[in-house]
Amino acid sequence: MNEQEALFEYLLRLGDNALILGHRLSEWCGHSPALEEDLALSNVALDLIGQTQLWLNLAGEIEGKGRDADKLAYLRDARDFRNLLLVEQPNGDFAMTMARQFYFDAWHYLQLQGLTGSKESRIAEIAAKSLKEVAYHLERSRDWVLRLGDGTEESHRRMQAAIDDLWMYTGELFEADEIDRTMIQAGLGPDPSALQESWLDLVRATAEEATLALPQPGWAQRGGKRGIHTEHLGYILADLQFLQRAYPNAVW
Amino acid sequence: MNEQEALFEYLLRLGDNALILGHRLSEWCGHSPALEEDLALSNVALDLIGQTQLWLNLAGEIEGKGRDADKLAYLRDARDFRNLLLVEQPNGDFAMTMARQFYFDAWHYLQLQGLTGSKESRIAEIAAKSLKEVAYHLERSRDWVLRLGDGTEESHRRMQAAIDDLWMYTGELFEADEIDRTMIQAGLGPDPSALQESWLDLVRATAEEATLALPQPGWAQRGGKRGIHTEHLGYILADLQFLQRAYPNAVW
Amino acid sequence: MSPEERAFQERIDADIKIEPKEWMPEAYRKTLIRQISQHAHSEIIGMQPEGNWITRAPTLERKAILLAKVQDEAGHGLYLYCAAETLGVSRDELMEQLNSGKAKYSSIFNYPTLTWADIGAIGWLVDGAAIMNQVPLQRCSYGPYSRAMIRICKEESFHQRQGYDIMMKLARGTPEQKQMAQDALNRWWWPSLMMFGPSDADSVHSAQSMKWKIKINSNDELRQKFVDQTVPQAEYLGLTVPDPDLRWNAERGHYDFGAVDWEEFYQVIAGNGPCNRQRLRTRVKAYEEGRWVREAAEAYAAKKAARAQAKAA
Amino acid sequence: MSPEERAFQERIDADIKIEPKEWMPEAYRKTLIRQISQHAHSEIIGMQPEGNWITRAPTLERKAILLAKVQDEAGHGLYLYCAAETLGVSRDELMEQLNSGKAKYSSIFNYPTLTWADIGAIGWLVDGAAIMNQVPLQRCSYGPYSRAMIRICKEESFHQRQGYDIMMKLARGTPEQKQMAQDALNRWWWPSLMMFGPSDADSVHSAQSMKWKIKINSNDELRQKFVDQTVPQAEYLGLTVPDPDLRWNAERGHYDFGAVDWEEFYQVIAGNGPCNRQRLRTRVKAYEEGRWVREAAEAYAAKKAARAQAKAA
Repeated sequence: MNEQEALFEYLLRLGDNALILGHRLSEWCGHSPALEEDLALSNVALDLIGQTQLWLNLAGEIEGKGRDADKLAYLRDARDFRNLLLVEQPNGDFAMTMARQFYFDAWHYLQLQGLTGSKESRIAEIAAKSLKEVAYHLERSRDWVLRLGDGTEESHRRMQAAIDDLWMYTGELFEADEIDRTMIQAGLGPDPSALQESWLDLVRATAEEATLALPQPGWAQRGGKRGIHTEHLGYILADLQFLQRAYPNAVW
Repeated sequence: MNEQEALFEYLLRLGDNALILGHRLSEWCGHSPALEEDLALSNVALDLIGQTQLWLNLAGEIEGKGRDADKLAYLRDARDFRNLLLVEQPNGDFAMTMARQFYFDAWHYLQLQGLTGSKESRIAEIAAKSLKEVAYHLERSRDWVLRLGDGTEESHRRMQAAIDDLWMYTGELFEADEIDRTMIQAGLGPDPSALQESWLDLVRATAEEATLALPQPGWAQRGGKRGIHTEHLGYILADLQFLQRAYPNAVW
Repeated sequence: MSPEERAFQERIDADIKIEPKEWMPEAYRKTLIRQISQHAHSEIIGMQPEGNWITRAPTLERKAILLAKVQDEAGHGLYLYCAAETLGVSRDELMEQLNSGKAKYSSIFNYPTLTWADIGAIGWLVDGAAIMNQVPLQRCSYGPYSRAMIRICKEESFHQRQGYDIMMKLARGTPEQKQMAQDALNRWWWPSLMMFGPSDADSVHSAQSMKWKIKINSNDELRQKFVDQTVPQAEYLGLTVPDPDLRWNAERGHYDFGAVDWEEFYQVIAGNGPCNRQRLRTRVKAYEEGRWVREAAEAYAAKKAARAQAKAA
Repeated sequence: MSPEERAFQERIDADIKIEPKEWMPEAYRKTLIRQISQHAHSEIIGMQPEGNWITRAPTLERKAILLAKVQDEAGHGLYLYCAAETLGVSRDELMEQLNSGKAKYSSIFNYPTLTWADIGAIGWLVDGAAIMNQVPLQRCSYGPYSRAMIRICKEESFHQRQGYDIMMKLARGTPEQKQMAQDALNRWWWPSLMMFGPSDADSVHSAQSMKWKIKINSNDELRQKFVDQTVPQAEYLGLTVPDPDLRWNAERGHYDFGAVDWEEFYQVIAGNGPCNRQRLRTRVKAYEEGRWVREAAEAYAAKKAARAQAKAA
C-alpha cells in the first residue's frame, strides 16, 4: 500500500467514525429523555454529519476516482467501512449512548488535536474546525457521565453497566497498524498509542468523580479499522443506503 | 383497469400477504419462547414463503413483463406493495404475533377456500395446496389464542391487549374494491365481504372459549391493498431487499 | 363586563401586548394555554413523521437538513411550552395531558410518511399551511406567544423552502421520482387544507378569540389564501393538485376548490387516523423511558448545590 | 475395576449400545451429559449467526433454504436435549447452565456473520467440520446419542451441500461476489480448524472417552481429514485457502498445513470472542421473555386436564 492509498484508508476511518456515530445519534431524535436532549443530541449528530462530508470528500479527492462523500457513504458495503467498532454499537439506554459518546469524544478530541499538526494542510484545517465542535461534545458527554454516575441509584447502576459493557471496544482506539504507521512517518497523523495515556487520565478522573469503577484493562475487540465489524453495521447500512440503492443514479 | 391488470394486482395482494407475514415470522427464528416454537413458527414462515413464490410467479406471468417472484419481491418499493396492513405490523410480544396470526389465518383460510373455486385453474391449484397448509396454521394460532387467553393472568392480559390492538386492522380484510369486484364478476375470486360472517363466528367463538372480550366493531384502518401502508413496511423492505439492491444483476 | 375586563379589552384593542404578570380574564388565560400547548404538542408529535426518514435520507446534505429541521421542531416546542408556562402551567403538566391523550395536537401528524417525497410535501404543504396560520399570530395580543411566533415563523419559512426544494428535485428527476412527488401531493393535499380547521360556520370559540386577538383570521380566509398561494407552486413543479373542482375564479380573484371531507377530519381527530395510536405511544415511551434520566439530572444538581453550599458555609 | 464396570466395558468393547436404564459408571454419565449438552447448546447458539441473514437473504429460495436450515438446528438441539434427558438431567437445567455462562458451546459461533458469503462459508466449512466430528459418533456407545447423531448427520450433510452451493454461486458470480466468497473463506478457515479442539498432545479426557467410545477419533486425525477433504473443494471454487504453509505432502498422502493460533482459540473460549457476550445475551433474553408464554401453556394444560378429569368424574 503506497502513501496515497494509506491516506485514503485513513480518511475513510475518520469519515466513517463520524458518519456511523452521527447516524446512531440521529436515531434518538424525537425519542430522547427531554426536549433539551433532542436538541443537544441532534447538534452533535449534525456536527458529525458535517465532519463526515469534509473527511469523505477529501478521501474521494485523494482516491481520485470521482467518488464524493455521498458516493462513499451510500455505495460501500459493510466490509469496506472503516469505522471503529465502538461507534456502531446500538444506542441502548441513555447511559449506554452517553458512555459510548464519552469514550469516543475523549479519544476524538485527542485525535483531532494531533491532526491539527498534520503536514497535509487540508487535514489540519478540517481537524481544527472539528476540534472546536468536539471540545463541546466532550464537555457534554463528560457532564452526563457525572450526572448519571453520581445521580440516583438507578442511574449509577445503568452508567456503571454501560461503561463496563463498552470497555472492550476502547482498546482498538489506540492500536496502531500499518496505515497508522505510514501516517505517523509521513507526518500526516498522530500515533494512536501516544493518545492512550491522556485518554486514560481523563476517563479515570471522570469515572472517579462520577463514583464509577473503571473496568480493568482486558481483551480488546478489534477489526473495525480494517472492515471486520460487528453484526450491527449491516442493519445500519440497510436503512442508510436504501434510497441510493433502490433508485440508482437519481439526484435528490 | 382491464381484467388482466386487475388480476395482476390481485395476485400481488395474495403474494405480498404471504411474503410480508412470512418475513415477520422469520424474525422470530432463534428468539422464540421455546425450541418447539422456533420450529413451528419457522414452519409457518416456510409455508408462506412457498406460497409467495407461487403467487408472485403467477403474477409475473400474468403481467407478462418478465418479472418473476424474486424480481417482484425484491425490486418493488413500498408504495407498490399490496399486502394488508395487518401482516406488516411489528411482532411485538408472542401474544401480539399470535393474535395477528389468528386474525390472518382465519381470514386466509376462508379466502383460499373461496379461491379453490376460481375459474383460473392455476389459482385454484395454488389455493388448494395452500389451504392444506393454512388449515394447520389456523389450528395452531387458534390454539395459542386459547392457551394465552385462558392461561395465566399475565398471558390473559397480554392476549387481550393484542386482540384489541390489532382489531382496527381487520376491517380491511373484508372490504371489496374495484379489483375485488372485477375478480368476483370474472369468477376468479370470492367476495371478501361474504367471508366476514364466517370469520366473525370463528373469532367470536374462539375469544369466548379463551375468556377474551372481542372489541366492538369500530373504525377500520385501510390502505394496504392499494399501497398505502404503515410506516413499518419501509424498514422491512430495507432489510429484505438490501442485497438485491446493493448488487444489481448478481445471481445468488 | 367588569372594569378590569374593560381595561383589558381596551389594551388589546389598542394593540398593546399583554404580559405574563398582568391581569387577564380566566377564560383568556385558559384559551391561550389550550391554544399554545396544542401548538407545542403539534411540534413535538410532528417530529415523528419526519423523524421517520432521518436514518434513510438520500444524501448527507438532505440528512443534515432534515435532522436540523426536526431539531428546530423540538426547539419550537420548547419556546411554546415556555410561553405556556408564563400562564401558570408547567411543561410536565402539559406533557402529562399530551401523554394521557387529553390534549390535542395537529391531526396532520397522524398520517404516515411513506416515501421520501412525503418529507418534501410536509415541508412544502404542511409547513406552508402552518406558516399561513402562524404569521398573523405574530401580532397576537399575548406578548410571550407573539414573540415565540416571530422566532418560529422565521424558521418555518426556511423549512418550507427546503421542502419545496425537495419537491423540485423530485419533479425534475427520474420518472419514478416525479411519480413519487405526485403521489405525495395526492396524499398530503387534503389533510393540509384540513389544517385550517372546520369551516367558519362550524367553528366554535372563534368570535371571542378574534376579539381577544389570539385568533386573527378566519379558518376559511386562511384556507383560501393557502390554496391561492400553493396552486401556482404546484403548477410550477408540473404536478397536479388532486381536486377536480379546482379552478381559477377570475371574478373572485381566487381559486375555487372542492369540498373538504370533514368526515375524515373528525375521524382522525377522534383518534382513528392511521397513526394516532403509534404517535402517542412513541411519545409516551420516550417520556417514560427518559424518566430515570431526568430524575438523575435533578438528583445530581441537588447534590452539587448541597456541596457548593457546604463548601461556602 | 468393579465387576459392574468390567461388564460395562465388555459390552462397549463388543459394540453393544448402552441404553438409558442400564447401569453405567457415574463418570461416563457425566461426561456424556457434558458432551451432549455442549453439542445441543452449540446448535442453539449456532442459530444466531445464520439467523442474522434470514431477513436479508438475497432470493426467496435462499431465504427458505436458510430458514429451514436454522430450523433444523433448533430440531437438532431438541433431539440432543432429549438424548441428554435420558441421562437424568432436564432441558431446563441444561438451559440454565447455558444461560448462566457455565456451559460451553462451540466457539465458532462467537464470530460474526458479516456478509452473505458467511452463510455459504458456515455451511461449507463449519457444517463440514461438524460432520467430520459427528459421523464417527453415529457409532458411539450410548444408544440415544448414537441415534440422534444418525438423524443429525443426514441433515447436516444436506446443509453442507447447500453451503457449498452458495459459495459456488458466489465464486462463479461477479467480481464483488467472488471477493465476498474469498473474504469469507479467509475469515472462517482457521476458526473451522479450531473446531476439532486442541492438539491431541494437549487434549484432556481423550483416552478415557475413546475407551468408552464416546469419542472415536483423535482431534488431530479429524482435523487432517477435514483439511484433506476441503482443500480440493476450495480449489474447485477457485478460492485460496489462507495458509501459506499449506501444501500436498505426497509422502504422507496428506496436506501439510500451518500452525493454528491457539492463543486466539483460548481467548474466544474464555469469553473474549467478538460475539460471546452478544450470543449469550440474545439467548438469555429470548429465554426470559418467553417465560410467561411457557408458564401460560403449562397453566392452560393444567386447567384443561382438570376440566377433563372433572368431566370424567
